[in-house]
Amino acid sequence: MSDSQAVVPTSSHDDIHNPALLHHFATEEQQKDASNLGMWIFLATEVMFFGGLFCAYLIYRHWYFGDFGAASKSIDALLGGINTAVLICSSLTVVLAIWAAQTSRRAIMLVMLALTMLFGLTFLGIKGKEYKDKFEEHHVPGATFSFEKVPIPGHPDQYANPQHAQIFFALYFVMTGLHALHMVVGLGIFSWLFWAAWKGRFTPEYYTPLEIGGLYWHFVDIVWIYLFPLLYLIDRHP
Amino acid sequence: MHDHSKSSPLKTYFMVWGALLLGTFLTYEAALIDLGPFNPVVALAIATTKALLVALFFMHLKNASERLLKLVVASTIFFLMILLFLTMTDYISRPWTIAS
Amino acid sequence: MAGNVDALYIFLLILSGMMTLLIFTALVYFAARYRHRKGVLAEQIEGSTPLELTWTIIPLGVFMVIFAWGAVVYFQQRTPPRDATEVYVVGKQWMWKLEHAEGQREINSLHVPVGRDVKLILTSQDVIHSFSIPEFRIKQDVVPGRYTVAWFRATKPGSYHLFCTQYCGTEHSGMIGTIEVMEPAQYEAWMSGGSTGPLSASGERIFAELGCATCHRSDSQGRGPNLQGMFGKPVQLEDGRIVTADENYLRESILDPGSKVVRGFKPVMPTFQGLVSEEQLNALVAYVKSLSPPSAPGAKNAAMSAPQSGPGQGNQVQ
Amino acid sequence: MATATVPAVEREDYLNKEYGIASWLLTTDHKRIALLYLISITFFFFIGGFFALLIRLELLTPAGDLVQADTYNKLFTMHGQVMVFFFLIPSIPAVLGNFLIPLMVGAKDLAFPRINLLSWYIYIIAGIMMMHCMLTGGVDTGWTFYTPFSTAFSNTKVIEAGLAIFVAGFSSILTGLNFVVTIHRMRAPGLTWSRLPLFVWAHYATSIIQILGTPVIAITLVLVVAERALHLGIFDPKLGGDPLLFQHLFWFYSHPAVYIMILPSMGVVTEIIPCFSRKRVFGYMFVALSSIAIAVFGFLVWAHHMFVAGISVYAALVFSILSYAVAVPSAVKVFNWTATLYKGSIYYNAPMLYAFGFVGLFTVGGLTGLFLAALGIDMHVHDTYFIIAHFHYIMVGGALMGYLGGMHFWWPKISGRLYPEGWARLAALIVFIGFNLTFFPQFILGYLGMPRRYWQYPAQYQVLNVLSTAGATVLAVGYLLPMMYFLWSMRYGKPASDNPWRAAGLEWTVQSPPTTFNFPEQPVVTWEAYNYDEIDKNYQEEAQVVG
Repeated sequence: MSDSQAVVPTSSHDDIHNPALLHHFATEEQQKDASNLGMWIFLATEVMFFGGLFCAYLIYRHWYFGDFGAASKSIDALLGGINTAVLICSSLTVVLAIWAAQTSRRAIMLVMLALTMLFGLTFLGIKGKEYKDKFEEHHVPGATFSFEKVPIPGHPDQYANPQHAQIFFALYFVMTGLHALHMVVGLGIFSWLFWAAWKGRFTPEYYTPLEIGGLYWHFVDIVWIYLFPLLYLIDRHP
Repeated sequence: MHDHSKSSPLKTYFMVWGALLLGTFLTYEAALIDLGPFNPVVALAIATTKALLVALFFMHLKNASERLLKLVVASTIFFLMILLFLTMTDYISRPWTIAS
Repeated sequence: MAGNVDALYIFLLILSGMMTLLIFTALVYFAARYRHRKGVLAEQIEGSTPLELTWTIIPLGVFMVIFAWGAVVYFQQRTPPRDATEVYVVGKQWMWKLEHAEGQREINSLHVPVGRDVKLILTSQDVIHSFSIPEFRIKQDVVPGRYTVAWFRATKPGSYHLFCTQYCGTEHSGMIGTIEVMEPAQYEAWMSGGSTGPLSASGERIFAELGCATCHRSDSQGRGPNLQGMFGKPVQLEDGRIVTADENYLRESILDPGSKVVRGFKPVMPTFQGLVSEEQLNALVAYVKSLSPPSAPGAKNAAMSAPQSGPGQGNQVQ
Repeated sequence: MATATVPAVEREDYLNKEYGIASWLLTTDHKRIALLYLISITFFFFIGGFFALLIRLELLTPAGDLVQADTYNKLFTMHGQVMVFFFLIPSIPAVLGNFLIPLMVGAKDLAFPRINLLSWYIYIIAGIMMMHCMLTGGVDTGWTFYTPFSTAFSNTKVIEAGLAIFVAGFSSILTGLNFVVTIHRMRAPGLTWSRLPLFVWAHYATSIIQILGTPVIAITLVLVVAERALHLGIFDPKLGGDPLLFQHLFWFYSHPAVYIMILPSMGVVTEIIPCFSRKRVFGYMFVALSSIAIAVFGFLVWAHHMFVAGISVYAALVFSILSYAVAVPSAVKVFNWTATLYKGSIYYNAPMLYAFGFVGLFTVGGLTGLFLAALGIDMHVHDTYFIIAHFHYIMVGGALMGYLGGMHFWWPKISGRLYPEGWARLAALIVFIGFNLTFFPQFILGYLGMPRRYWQYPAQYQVLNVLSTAGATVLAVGYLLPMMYFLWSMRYGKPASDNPWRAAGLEWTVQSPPTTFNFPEQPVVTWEAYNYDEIDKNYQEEAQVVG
């Protein structure tokens, strides 16, 4: 595992150095690599955090495939698809924002950051509509839950077991809810980034917070890339 | 430290963006065709390629200077697989009776 | 059964006793022998790869032997003999309810004759308990919503402790009982009194009461599969899977009929979730098992030994 | 061990640099954060210890006559939760790790000092939530929160305890993250991986587990809280859920968590033994890689906690064979420690006594683990006092002994004062005797079949329980002593020189206690790890010159 060791600081302390360089780092390079590595490790914890849910989903899908298919059919896959496209576009605008920062195109950077936040809000909007539909159809687990007489896809004469369907909806709400929560946190991060960019903090030499924010946003997008097929498209074929 | 200029040209970004949208469309269409047991396999394959595209190009993993970041990602996926597959060993083998 | 667990335990005791002794004497000897003396410098030793490899490979080899021996004992503990008499055990918060196949019901005590294999079919009404008889070296968690199995053969008459070893609430330590092992003569005497007829008989009565007979008929015109002699045999399901018809399959089919529909039949059976208590469920399962005579080959590979899967639900307490 | 020159003039160091509450509560200096952690985990240690004493007193008599059944259930639950999540997991990484890793790798501070302080504040918030939960009713589900009891049948504050531990998990994640980035990115020039102290290797392995394991228990507790509040039915068999899924997800973290607790102690002992036998550690790379092997294999073995829980026979076989694989690296470590003593020049200072205690007791603890991994025996001894004795031998005999050894070994560096050697050796002896008297009888109790978590037990087990309670009181005295003489030494202890033990390692090249930025200028490492031959040669030359 050869990796960069601290470089002996050739220049003494009184040279002109970046105000954002923290005292305990030798060079900007070391600080940037450190925050990059730190972010990737944080994403590792997030992968395992969602991993526990995917494990529960995998087990119950293995046990109750038919009921999961019936419950998944009741969710609007088109909305899910649009949401995926929205998140992919937001990932693009994040990357373009970073590119703009690297090539010091301040205007484009600000526009891209604003677009990213706009896409994030549209995603939450669509998600809100989905939750509202679920609420009206009484598919929210708990007292008001009802899932009577819903046929299992491929077996028209057989009805899904409401309790197993409730487990699907429990997992659906916990997984997409946790994802939406991460999306809200992402919007918070990007509004701070927008403010910092507005203040002109980011230069082609120093744009680490943008890079870190970008990594987080892309991770949230990747989680959704997996959530979409697994939750929405379990048993859609006729 | 980095071999080539940090920002890869816009062309790559837009190509990756297009591929991702295409992937989403493919996932949606593939789900509508009855492939029997292969439906989940296809869905996961497309999702994994999309995730790799985002990770390699958008998250600049591809031109990351040293192998440490790739190692972090690889070991995370390895441990996730442990969680998923070792738990499944129990759930798959529960109905088997001892053929004594 | 206790014998071979003890044998493995003694072997391991000796092995680890030797290892502990070896390490302790090495520590004490080195500490004394190489005590700090004026002017004597320590001799630097980098390490030796062959030595490292030896004390990696040898322990691994020894561990594999212990693993194999442990696994063999485990398989014996987990494979009840086919002709064992069956006792249905229901764990409830802070008491054990036991029912012999012959119909006797007991609370926190189990009377068994000496020398006969007893197969315990365990389930719980509320939380996870654990059926443990230390003297027989057996322990099996009792999981609500599912059957798990344990078996033992008592070799010496006497009274043995029964504990609940999985924490289950306030009276967890009160959920104890005794296993009374009796001479066959005493056992027969005990058996004669207080029996409401074999469990399968009460199972038949419930089978009729709940109207199961209307669909599950002995001839094959009924809308439900014919239950004669089906216990223990593999069953072809609607979606092509082959499942062994064991206790867990019967339980799941009663409480959640839609999950494993037999091929060629429609999923019209209503769920009995909440209408059937644990005891009635045991009786129904005993009745269906009695429909396929034990000597029938089908029952042979039904050794429902491994704790079965099946996500059957517990049901509301009557 | 004569102490070298004693600093005459009052030098500036991280303790006397600034005073006042704000300088402590808003510090980003890893050394001050380590002391903040030291105070908070000692507080929780004495709370957990108090519960332990109450449990032991209750078990003096077969009948439950000291406390009610419910109170007893809450006692052992909170003893478990406080000790595991609020003392053992943070103890060495957050105190000794925080203090020493920047010093050992030659850095001014950890990679993310502000996140380090955030980790302490998260720990304190979790601590307050836990204290509130305990004072207003406590929780009686056992530290394992098994469902469906915890989600449907317990009427105690499960949600609050679950959220407290959920929050405490993030403090552990952030510490792990900080360590990995610091070890990778901020090593002094010349400090290659094969020159790193094995304490740093051990913490690298621990951090891997903290990073990859803790999130899984965080999500599991979220599911338990969600199910208890909203009756979702994920773990409730009445609604189609599977209680075993909870056990899978819980033990996926909780088994690696026991390696979080023991690996740092192994690191401490691997520093102490070479220093007090004036010798290189035997097989450096094997000991280093065995730490990583324990961290990785630790994730493969969790279901040996569930052999009798109802998992399938074949899954039990898989996990039993993997559990034996994880035992091998621990065995390699024990053999290497013993081999390090060979042909050494051994001193019997307090840290060395604790290291001896550690190696001895950890061997017994580890070997009894082999009993439990054997499927046949686990059927008999699972959930009995055999298990309690096994994990206390590893936690109290191993992790706690290592922690106390480390505290004694680095106390001159932390406080700038020497602790009283005589008292320290006495305390080590009392702890060793008290420990064995407490937990060895429990092995026998376990094999006789006494179940764990029993409020009242059959009379035949009483004699061994009385022995165990007697041992517990001796152990309690043994633990009070170090706290007293450490505090005493803060004021009256002899000032310590930079390197009172003549130990190897960058942390001993700076003054004790160190200045806030540790190194006057960036050190460059040119020597191999544990170069005690060079150190002793230089010392002898100096002795002749001074002589």
